[in-house]
Amino acid sequence: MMAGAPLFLILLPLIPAIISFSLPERLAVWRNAVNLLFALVKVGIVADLLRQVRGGVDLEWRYTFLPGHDFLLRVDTLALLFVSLSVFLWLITTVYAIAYFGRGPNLSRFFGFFNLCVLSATGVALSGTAITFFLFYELLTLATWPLVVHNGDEKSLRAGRIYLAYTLAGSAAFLVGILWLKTLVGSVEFTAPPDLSAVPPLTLTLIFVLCVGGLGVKAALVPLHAWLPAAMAAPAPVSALLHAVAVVKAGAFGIVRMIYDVYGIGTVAELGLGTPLAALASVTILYGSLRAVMQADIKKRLAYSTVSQVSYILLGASLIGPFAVIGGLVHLVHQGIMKITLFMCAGALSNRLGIKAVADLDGAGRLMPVTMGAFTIGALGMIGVPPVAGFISKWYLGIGGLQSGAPWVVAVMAGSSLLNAAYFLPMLYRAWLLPPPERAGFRELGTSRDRMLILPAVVTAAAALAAGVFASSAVSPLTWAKLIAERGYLE
Amino acid sequence: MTAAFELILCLMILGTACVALLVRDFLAAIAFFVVFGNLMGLAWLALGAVNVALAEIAIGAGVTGVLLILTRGRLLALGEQIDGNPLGHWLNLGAAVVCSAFAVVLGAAVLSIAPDDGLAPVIDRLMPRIGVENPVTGVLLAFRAYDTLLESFVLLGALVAVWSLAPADAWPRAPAALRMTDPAALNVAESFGRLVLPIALVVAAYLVWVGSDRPGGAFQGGTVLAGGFLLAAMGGAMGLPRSDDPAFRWTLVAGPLVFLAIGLAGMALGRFLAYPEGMAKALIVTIEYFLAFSIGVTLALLVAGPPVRAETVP
Amino acid sequence: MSLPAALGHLFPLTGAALVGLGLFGFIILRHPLRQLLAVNVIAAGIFLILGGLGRGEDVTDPYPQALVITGIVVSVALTALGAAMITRLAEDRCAPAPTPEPPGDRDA
Amino acid sequence: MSPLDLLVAAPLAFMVAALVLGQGGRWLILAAGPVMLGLSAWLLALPPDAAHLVGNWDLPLGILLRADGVARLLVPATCVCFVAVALYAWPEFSPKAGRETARAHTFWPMLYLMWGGSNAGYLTTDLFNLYVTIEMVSLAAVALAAMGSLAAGLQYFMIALVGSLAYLLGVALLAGHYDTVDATLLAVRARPDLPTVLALAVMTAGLLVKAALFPLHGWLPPAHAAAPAPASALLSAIVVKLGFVIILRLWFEAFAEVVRPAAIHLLGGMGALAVIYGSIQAIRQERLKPLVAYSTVAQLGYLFLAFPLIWNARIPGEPWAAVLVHAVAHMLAKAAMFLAAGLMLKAVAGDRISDLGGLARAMPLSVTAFALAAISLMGLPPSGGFTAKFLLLHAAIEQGQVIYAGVLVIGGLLGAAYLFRPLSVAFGASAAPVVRAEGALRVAAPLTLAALAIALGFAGMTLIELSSIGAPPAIALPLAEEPGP
Amino acid sequence: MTWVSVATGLLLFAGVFFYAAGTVGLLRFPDPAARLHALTKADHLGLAFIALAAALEWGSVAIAAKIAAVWLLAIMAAGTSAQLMARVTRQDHSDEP
Repeated sequence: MMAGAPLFLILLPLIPAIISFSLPERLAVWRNAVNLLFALVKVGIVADLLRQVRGGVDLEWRYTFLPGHDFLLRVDTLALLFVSLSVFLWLITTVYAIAYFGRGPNLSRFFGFFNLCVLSATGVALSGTAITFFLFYELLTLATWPLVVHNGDEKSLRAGRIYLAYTLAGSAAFLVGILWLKTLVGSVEFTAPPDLSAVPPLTLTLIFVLCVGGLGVKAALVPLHAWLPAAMAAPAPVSALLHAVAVVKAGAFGIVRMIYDVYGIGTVAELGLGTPLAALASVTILYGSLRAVMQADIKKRLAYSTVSQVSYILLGASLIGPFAVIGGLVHLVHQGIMKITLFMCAGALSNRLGIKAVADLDGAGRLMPVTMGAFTIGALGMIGVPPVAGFISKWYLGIGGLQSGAPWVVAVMAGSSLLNAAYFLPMLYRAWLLPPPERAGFRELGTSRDRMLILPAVVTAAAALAAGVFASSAVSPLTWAKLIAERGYLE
Repeated sequence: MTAAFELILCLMILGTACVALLVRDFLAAIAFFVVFGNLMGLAWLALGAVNVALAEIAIGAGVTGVLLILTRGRLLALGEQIDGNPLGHWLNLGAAVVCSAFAVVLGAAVLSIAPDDGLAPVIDRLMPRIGVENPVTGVLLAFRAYDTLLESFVLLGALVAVWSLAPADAWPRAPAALRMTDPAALNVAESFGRLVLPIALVVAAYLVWVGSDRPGGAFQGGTVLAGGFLLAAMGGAMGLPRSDDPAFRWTLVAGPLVFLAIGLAGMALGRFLAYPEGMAKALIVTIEYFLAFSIGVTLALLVAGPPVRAETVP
Repeated sequence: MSLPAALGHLFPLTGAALVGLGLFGFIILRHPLRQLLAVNVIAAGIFLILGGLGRGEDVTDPYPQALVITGIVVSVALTALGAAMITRLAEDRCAPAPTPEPPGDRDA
Repeated sequence: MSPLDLLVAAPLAFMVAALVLGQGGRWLILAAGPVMLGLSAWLLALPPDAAHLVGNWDLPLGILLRADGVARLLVPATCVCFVAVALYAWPEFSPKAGRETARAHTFWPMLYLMWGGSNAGYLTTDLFNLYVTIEMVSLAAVALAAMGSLAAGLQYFMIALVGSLAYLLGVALLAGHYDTVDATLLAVRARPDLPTVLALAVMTAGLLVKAALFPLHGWLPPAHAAAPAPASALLSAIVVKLGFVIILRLWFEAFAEVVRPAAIHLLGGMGALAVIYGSIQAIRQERLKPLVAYSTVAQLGYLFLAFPLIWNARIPGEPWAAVLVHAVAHMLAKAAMFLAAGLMLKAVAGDRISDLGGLARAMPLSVTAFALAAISLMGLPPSGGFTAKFLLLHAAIEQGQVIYAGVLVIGGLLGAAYLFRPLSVAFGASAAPVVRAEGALRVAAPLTLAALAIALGFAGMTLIELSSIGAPPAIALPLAEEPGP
Repeated sequence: MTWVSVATGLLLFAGVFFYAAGTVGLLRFPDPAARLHALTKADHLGLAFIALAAALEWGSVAIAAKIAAVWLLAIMAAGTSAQLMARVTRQDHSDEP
């Protein structure tokens, strides 16, 4: 494959985006076909890239867009981890969105922006410099905003406002941080970590705070997380996207890049920035879980659960030790697969049965057993029950904590797992063990099921299970995370 | 003697300007403004700038004066209050202080600049190349013909801008008639207008013709023409044209168009607005005649104002 | 024409004073037509500075003279536009147009 | 033959033609568009040192025209704007029921006068010639503004008149002092004495009024908000830029040796205040067009905020390019925004932002044009606006100018705050209002302009190279190493 | 001192005298018609003397012809405007009750 491959990969969704924008609503079939086709093509390309990069191929595309500022795309192992996750889940979400919306209004627009999101997320993953990263990161905000306000009601418009206020302010802080760093050291390329020795530690710390603070908005670090629960006003496929794939992951991914590829673990350790960040991540983990317990709305509960779970990645990254790194990176994938399962199930429940609140879940398992089955796998994974994928992440994180001399991490893990259980188990209990309410026609709603709405959740649930069961196989996320750690950070 | 005269002249200029600005009755203000303009003309004469003196008296005092009087009349007919003594408010004291301070600084800056004849030697050296004798005409129509070209379009544009103010249902009628309403007065004015228009034409043609060698030129000639047109219109000896009259539109654009065309022709031979050797004077005079005619019509129409709905507006 | 040195600046200084005077008038006068008159006084002052500074021992520099003539013509053109606007505004104020042309945004 | 003359002569010829043709004048754009775009392309293709004297009359007497980077960036952008606005304005300024109207007739000559005037302004180095071009542009601008509101037009007229005279006063002092008003000669001759400083001060003040820099902006919002959409587009995109460009040339070329840091920071500070004040005012607006108009006040602030950043820069070429790119991007984006706003407001009943509900569905192309323009104005990537603000922010951080950097960042966020408001409403209300068809041809104008504003974001290097052509010596040029002849 | 300069001086003196007389009349006479009467008559004569003086001073026939033309135009214009003013003032007075 040529050096332009990363660019091609990023720009590919532009074609379905333009087609979607220009097709009138009545040609929905064509639009859906085009979207599925391109999602599949992208999966194929990424699969091929995975093979090549594992074989040691290094792909790079560089273009000087302003003096001294290169637009650099690079396919490395970490990038591919994020790219594979997003293209896989993208395919799934496309299928799900098609089934979820049916023939609703404004779908041409929806799928258009949907594809722009893929474009930006892939760009975020493949960025080779912090400034390129910023470009796609900002583009991601712009592309997701129309999705957040998709419903057009007062609630979603408000969510859109909050979303913009947080994310734009965050990226502005990030931009100031990286530009500051760039003026000091001349380069913010990920491949060649700059020499920071000449910069005063205080300045470095300040820049780190700006950057991580800016990225932490999208990663929903407490106290910058408020936009995420508000964004629940968006339709379920969008929530799935925000929570599992694009937005929060972009933030977390960016922080990982900052720690490992811009500052380098040595500098982060020297400056003593790892521990505060780990502490902040831990606070977020516990706070998110606590808030989740208090939510009566299913999607809100899942949203706070995301706040909590994404910080596992940051916890892993900030602990600076081989096991912790692997745990954090692998959770990037695991959390995505599990959380998207949960959101797709929640969407199906509300779509079919009108269930929105936890209290309405009574007997849902009997009405929609497959959906609830997938939900259950996702929930158990979140709690960390073996052999679902979440267990692997938590295991590695716990070990990593001990290894890095931070045994309190284990306590955080345990506490968080308990809280996870506290908010997921009652849901499972109601769904499986309580009888459904005797409302006229309620049962029939559940039986008139659309396979395409449920299939994606089943697939991701299966993937979550497989990622746990076959964690040691050659194609598992864990193996890839180990490869990243070996190649990049553990020499 | 000369110095005393100039000193008195300057004091009178300042005095008339003061009155024109501050007097209560606006008609008196206009009268003093016209006197001010004429004194300015004398100042230009004292400076030896006869070309400017002509332009100042014709345009600055003449056309502007007519314009102000006409506008005042129209506004009074509409019930506007223009008179009034602006002085007496305490804020004005602040304005006075600020403006005096500014004038003092400006005066100091002016004092630190030595008056000299600047580019006169340069211009003298270049004059033989264009064949005309009046250096001001040389600057206007050759050395800085580009300025003058653009300026002729400013004048044209001003008229179009005035037209754009026409009420929707007035287009494409003529501007409000300038004819006097009192029949007896009209009688007097008409005979004067009939007499003056041909004289104005002759004088304008003369001014343009001598302008290449002695003081005069397109702007001065055009203004005299405009004055003739206005007087004729006031006397009813001449109607004002409708704005969609094609012949009239051509008279408006003729001057700028010929200027532009000659400029572009020069480009074909070498450079935009460059005159071929030996033809400079002929081309300059050609441009000036067309320009003077268009300026005359344009200025007269500028004074007349935008098209109006009916004939009854004062 | 030889002048006492102190009087060499007479006309430009008068111009400067006229600028100040006109500015004062512009600030304190309320009616736009009177402001327009004040603007003409300022312009006359500027022209006097421009021309007066070109006064040499024997001749006055034709270069500023030409600039002044250009300036005078531009100034009368603008004064005419201003006067027309003031008149039209007064007309609209005392008798709104019977069939006003609809604002540009609405027609088509 | 040279585009330097033709870029001025051609619009003037079209003005004459439009005036004579009357109601047929609107057809001229079909000829003027290709001609002017062709001339712009020719301008871009000229050798870097392209300049000539009008009529071959030498300085200090004659007038020099030249194709420097400023002209090469702004003239083509101006031409694109004019063509788009003219095509958009076509149905609006056409005869009504077969009858010629004052507006339908006078709009077209005014458009060409403004076109010729602004091109002339960008190409000349002569300060008095600039005075005439300023008047050409102002005259047309006043007429266009008065088409919306006579009162606002008159206010604008008075302000513009005093501004012009202030400028002329400066020119008079310089002409008396240096016997030339050519910027390139003044760059060599100017000394920091009282007349020069005073001249620079009054000229700048006069031009600032025309460029509507806070706190001299008062006339702008009413005039720009009330005018018909095409007129607003021209006023906000084209007219205010000329004043800015002249100030830029005065400060960094003609009087680079006279200017002192305190003055530069005064200008920069006013720019910073303009950004904040204009944005806050825009946020407070309830109606769409005043919002866009106040956005102009804010965006113009950036142009002046850049002055101290250019002044202090290690590589002045970068902020210099940034400010020019910002001018071009704002030109395209703001014209697009006013045109799109015109279409949107025509479709709905009122003129308030809250009336726009559901328009994203009813007229997606117009809203897209508005949104793309908004992206550039907010300075979000990828867009010309982003390129400009990115370079400025980089310069500000590099120089440790915390306040300017902060204003750049906060200005961008405030920009998002006011520009996403109408967009948000347009995306809201799932029930789309019934509107007439958008008229694909008319939508094409704002859409093209907005797309160009976005496309500028991909041409950063080209723009920087262009901007460095013939840049004044004060703007050192380490980044544009011309390949040897 | 030639006879020309003597004549010029005398003519100028006469011109100024008539102007002064006209102005005194303008200021002192009671009603508009009388004022106009004083102004026009006296000023025409004053202008004539001064024009003559100028022509004499120049000593050129062509210039003298031009000056004569100017004088003619001036008195025509002044006469017309005086007429108009007289009519306007009469009208104003006839409006009074």
